[in-house]
Amino acid sequence: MVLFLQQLINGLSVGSIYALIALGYTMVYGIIKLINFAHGEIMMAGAYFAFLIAVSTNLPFVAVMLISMVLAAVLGVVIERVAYKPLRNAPRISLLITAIGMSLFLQNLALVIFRADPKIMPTLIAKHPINIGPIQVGTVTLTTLVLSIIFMVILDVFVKKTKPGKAMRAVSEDKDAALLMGINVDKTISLTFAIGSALGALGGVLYGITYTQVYPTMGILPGLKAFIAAVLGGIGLIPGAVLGGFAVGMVETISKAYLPTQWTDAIVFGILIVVLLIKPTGILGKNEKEKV
Amino acid sequence: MKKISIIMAMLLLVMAALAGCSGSSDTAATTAAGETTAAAAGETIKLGVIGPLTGEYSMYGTSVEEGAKLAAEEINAAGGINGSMVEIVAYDSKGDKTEAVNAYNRLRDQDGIVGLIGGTFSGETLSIKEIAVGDNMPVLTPTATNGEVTLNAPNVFRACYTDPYQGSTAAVFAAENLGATKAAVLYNIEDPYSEGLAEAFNEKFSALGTVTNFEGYTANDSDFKAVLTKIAESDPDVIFLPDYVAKVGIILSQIQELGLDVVAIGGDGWDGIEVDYADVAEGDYFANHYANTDEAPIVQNFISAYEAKWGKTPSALAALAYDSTYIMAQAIEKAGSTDADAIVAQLAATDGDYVTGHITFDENGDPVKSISMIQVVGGKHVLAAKVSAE
Amino acid sequence: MPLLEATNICMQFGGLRAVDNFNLEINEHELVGLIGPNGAGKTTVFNMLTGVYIPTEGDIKIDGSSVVGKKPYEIVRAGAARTFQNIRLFKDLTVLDNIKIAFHNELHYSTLEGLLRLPRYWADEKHATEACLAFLDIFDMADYADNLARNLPYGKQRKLEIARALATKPKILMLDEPAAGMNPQETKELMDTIQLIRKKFDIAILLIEHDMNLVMGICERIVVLDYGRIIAKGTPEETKNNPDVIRVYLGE
Amino acid sequence: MNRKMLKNYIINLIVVALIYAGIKVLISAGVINRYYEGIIIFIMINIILATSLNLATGFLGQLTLGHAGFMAAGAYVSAITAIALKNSGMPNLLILIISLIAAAIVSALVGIAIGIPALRLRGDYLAIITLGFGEMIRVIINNLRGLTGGAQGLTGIPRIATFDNVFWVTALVILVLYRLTHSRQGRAIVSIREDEIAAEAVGVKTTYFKVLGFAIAAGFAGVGGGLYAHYLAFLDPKIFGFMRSVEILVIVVLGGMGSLTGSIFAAIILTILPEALRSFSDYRMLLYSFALVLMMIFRPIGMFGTKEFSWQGIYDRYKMLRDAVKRREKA
Repeated sequence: MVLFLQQLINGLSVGSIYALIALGYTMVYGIIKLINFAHGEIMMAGAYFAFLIAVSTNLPFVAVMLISMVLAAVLGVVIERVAYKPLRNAPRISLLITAIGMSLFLQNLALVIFRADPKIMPTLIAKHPINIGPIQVGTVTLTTLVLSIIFMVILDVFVKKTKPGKAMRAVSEDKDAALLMGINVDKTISLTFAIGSALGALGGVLYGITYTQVYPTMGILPGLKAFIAAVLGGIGLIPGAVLGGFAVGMVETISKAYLPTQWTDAIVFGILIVVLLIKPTGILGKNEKEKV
Repeated sequence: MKKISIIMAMLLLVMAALAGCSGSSDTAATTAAGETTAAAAGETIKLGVIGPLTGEYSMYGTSVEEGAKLAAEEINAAGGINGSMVEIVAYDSKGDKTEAVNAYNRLRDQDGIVGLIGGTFSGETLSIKEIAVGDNMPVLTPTATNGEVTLNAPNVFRACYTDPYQGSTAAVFAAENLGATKAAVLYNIEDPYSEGLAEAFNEKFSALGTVTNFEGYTANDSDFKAVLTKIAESDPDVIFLPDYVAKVGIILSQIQELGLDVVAIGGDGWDGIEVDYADVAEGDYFANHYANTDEAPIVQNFISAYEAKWGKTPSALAALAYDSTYIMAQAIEKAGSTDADAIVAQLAATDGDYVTGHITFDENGDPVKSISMIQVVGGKHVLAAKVSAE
Repeated sequence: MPLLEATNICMQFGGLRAVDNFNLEINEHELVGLIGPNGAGKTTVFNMLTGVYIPTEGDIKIDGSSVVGKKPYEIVRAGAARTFQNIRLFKDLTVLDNIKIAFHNELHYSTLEGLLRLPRYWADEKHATEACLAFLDIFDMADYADNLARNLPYGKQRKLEIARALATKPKILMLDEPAAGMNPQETKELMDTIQLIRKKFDIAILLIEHDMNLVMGICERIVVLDYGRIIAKGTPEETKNNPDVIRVYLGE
Repeated sequence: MNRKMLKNYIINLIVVALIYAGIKVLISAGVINRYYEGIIIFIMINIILATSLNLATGFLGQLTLGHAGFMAAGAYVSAITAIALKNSGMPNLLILIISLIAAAIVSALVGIAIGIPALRLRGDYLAIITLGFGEMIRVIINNLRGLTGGAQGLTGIPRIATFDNVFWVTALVILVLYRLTHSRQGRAIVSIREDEIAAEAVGVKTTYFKVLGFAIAAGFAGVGGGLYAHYLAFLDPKIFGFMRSVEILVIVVLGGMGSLTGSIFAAIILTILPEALRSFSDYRMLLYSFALVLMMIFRPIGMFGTKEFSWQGIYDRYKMLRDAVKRREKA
């Protein structure tokens, strides 16, 4: 039982990072119906920003985190403006290929600038185990979990209560109608990219600290898993991304704990395929038909 | 107008990237051809090097290239091979098999190499092997440890010991020198090196004690907390982690974070672990080709020459490439010609002391030598024992 | 036996009953109009009849056999073809290829025969090309055969879409607001086309329109839909004077 | 067969024979050494992979990100078959043919198994599922150690792919794909790309043709993989990573989605370019990705769009130009 609880905590910590990254996927998909393949690379960029700031200054963890998030938000908006906006009325397949191209571009840019060998993330959070009853939780794990939840709550309030948040929901519901209602669609889309990228960068910073390393390809796998999480929960839905993120983290941890570990990825993909076949819109998704 | 501004923005990004890297790396410029030839007196003897010089694994290929070039420079300074200068021609495989084959074909047909120091990885060496056997090209790979590399290939030799040999030696060391009775194994199923070591360790240690866990992970995994929590339950004395530094560093950090009380053992992939992970690897052991704290003059001379030329401490791969280049050059010298059969015969007869130990080849072309077990103490290598699996 | 028979079909979207107990019979060679204000559920009915939606209740029969739950392409084979409110052509293909694709089921050579270019391939393709050109000729479009569909003017695109539906050799043709977005000139041309179809092809037509005047002129029978229910049925004359219809169209 | 088509066929046949003879002569004259020959073989393998992906992505309109996975399935099946037949005394050519057929069949079956569930979903989901499949097949190969050699790789594969047989297999694949796309089945496939709902509404069995197109694409990817295995004589799962799928996709996009000849030209360019620019290899993927994004923004249809290159077309264009010049002179 203690072992199981311990594994549950492990799962929550992995899951919270996936959830943060999944939020970016889901928000972007919700608003422009694009799988932003470059999102994993934004997460990677966020981790590099944090690394660069941490080695060149003595700023505390919170400052490093916030600056990295802001920089990543700018990067996200620039990508949207440069690569995606010109294609807003192009076929979906063109947009998707652009996103893949953008993802590879950022990855290789990092490879050329920083080289392939992993950079060691400075210890921004003092690492020591904390005992909660019989269970041991690392400080990093705890920080990750708490920060993720704080930002998810902030996001939820933002989207539901503020005017720009409501505009975001309106644009994702119907772009043309939103335009007619006087909402600045371009600005709203940029805002969505900014928020999604900032959250992705937070995921990247936490990922870098948890696993001690920052490297150009670090965004691929968490990016993919987070995307699966977003689809699993119901892409386009903010609660879906959170649910999906924690679900994927749990499934992964539990399968690693009780099954041969090398099958974990196959199991996660297997679950995705099964869910898509049974309910293509994901766990929380509503069924909708293409208009004829 | 808008489109033009987009082009400009993207061009700027690319240029920034190019500028950023021209400062940080000078390898790209030197990959096209070796420039070690001091004075090309008469005919130069060209030796090929193949390895990942760019991309994700570039540090390994670059080490091999640098070790080989250092050796070539020294040989040329001492008068070359029977008066001919040696030139190292290094091509990039990018860690890709297709590229490795193209590079080999090019070395053979365009550059006319006499012998090959390579490939760097087992995979690329295996993809070249069949073609090289057909060509009867003298091949001495410094670092390809896969068992298959030298099988049924009379012209293929290697300077490093094989994966199975290293894995079982580590098992013997764990049981006999450390007195461990319970061991766990955690390895990368996607990596032939890691898998080879893990299997051999598992087999050998099962005869000497109990293997409590035999767990695999995939190359991109970075969360090991779940599996480490599982391993902690069976409370092993040692954990065998046959992977490269980057991954081992992550695992060791998580072992520390979870507070596991276990001694870690690794293979030569750990070489260089003291640079970034001295604290988490403190007290752990790994197998290596040589100890850089070894007092033997040949070792210390190599280290200082390498540091002088390349401005960094040599890795074990560099040492192996350095040795391989010497072995190949000596074989050509003794053969007295660039005839492949004569060189292969002389390679087989190799018997001498090198940086990575005393080397002779067995009937397969594998080196017969003992393994140095290194302990990480205070961020330094300490030779713990020289072990052989027999 | 009617050609098409819908009995008590309903469509429920979550809590919304978009179509409620809809009944319709169409006999051979009949031209029926389905009218109603925007949002009355006309297109939903259409989508049920053509297999895009599966009705939550009720039965649809074509030529006496039920087609509920069948895929759209199976319903095409059963003899019902349609056009779309927002024209859906294969835009980057030629006019001829658009027709040829609809002619698909008239060609019988297998994949292997096609790959080996056996005699049946040549015979079928030759027949298809000739038949499709002849078909285009009926609609005065043979001259456009090699043009890309996207390059046709709007009216011609609509015509091509109708021709393409007819190329599947249907027993009943369903037109979804064919006059939508057309100027009076184009609308008139459309009327001529519909008359032409009635003359040259022995088929029934179901026409959706929200513009009542347009339907009145050509339809034999009219069904009026509002809020998913049928509020009136009968000849144009009868429906025109039906108080419910007047209320719906003119407001109270 | 009308005369224009016949003429085109004959021209193409002569061109193919000329290319073959030309390369053969250059090889025997020593102008093309084995280094160049190796590159030519890789070009042809890339042509097979790109044209087959083009069928799925360009003609059928379904973005596939796991083409390397089908290639892997074919490569392993072909290699294992050939290893089993190695000592049977059969001539090499026969072994190659049997292995490649086995590879094509198994890869196509894998394609069907993936396609039936995945093709029911919308386009972007297909991309993700095929991506996932491409990753999964590597995990599976790694775990089927007894059969595939796992991460250690598969050795002992007979090296029986030569310039001659790779050339003719490539020609055959192109011929089959060309004929397929110019038949009723091909039209049905293209109609799905153009408008799936309309295709269904004119009686095209969309699910069937989607799976058909997908299976044929997978089958030919398997053939490409098989040739790769028989040229390299060594396989390991890392060869078939996501980057391989992307490289093939870049070829297709550059050449033009829906143009077989476009894929052929792009495969030639993108195989030679990195060899010619060896010293820039650090920047290769950077430039590739850059080119991909630029292509999508400025010329999303690629070099050829959906058009095919033809000698007749060049001649027609020349004639048009000549007539125009003549008319001008007269005026």
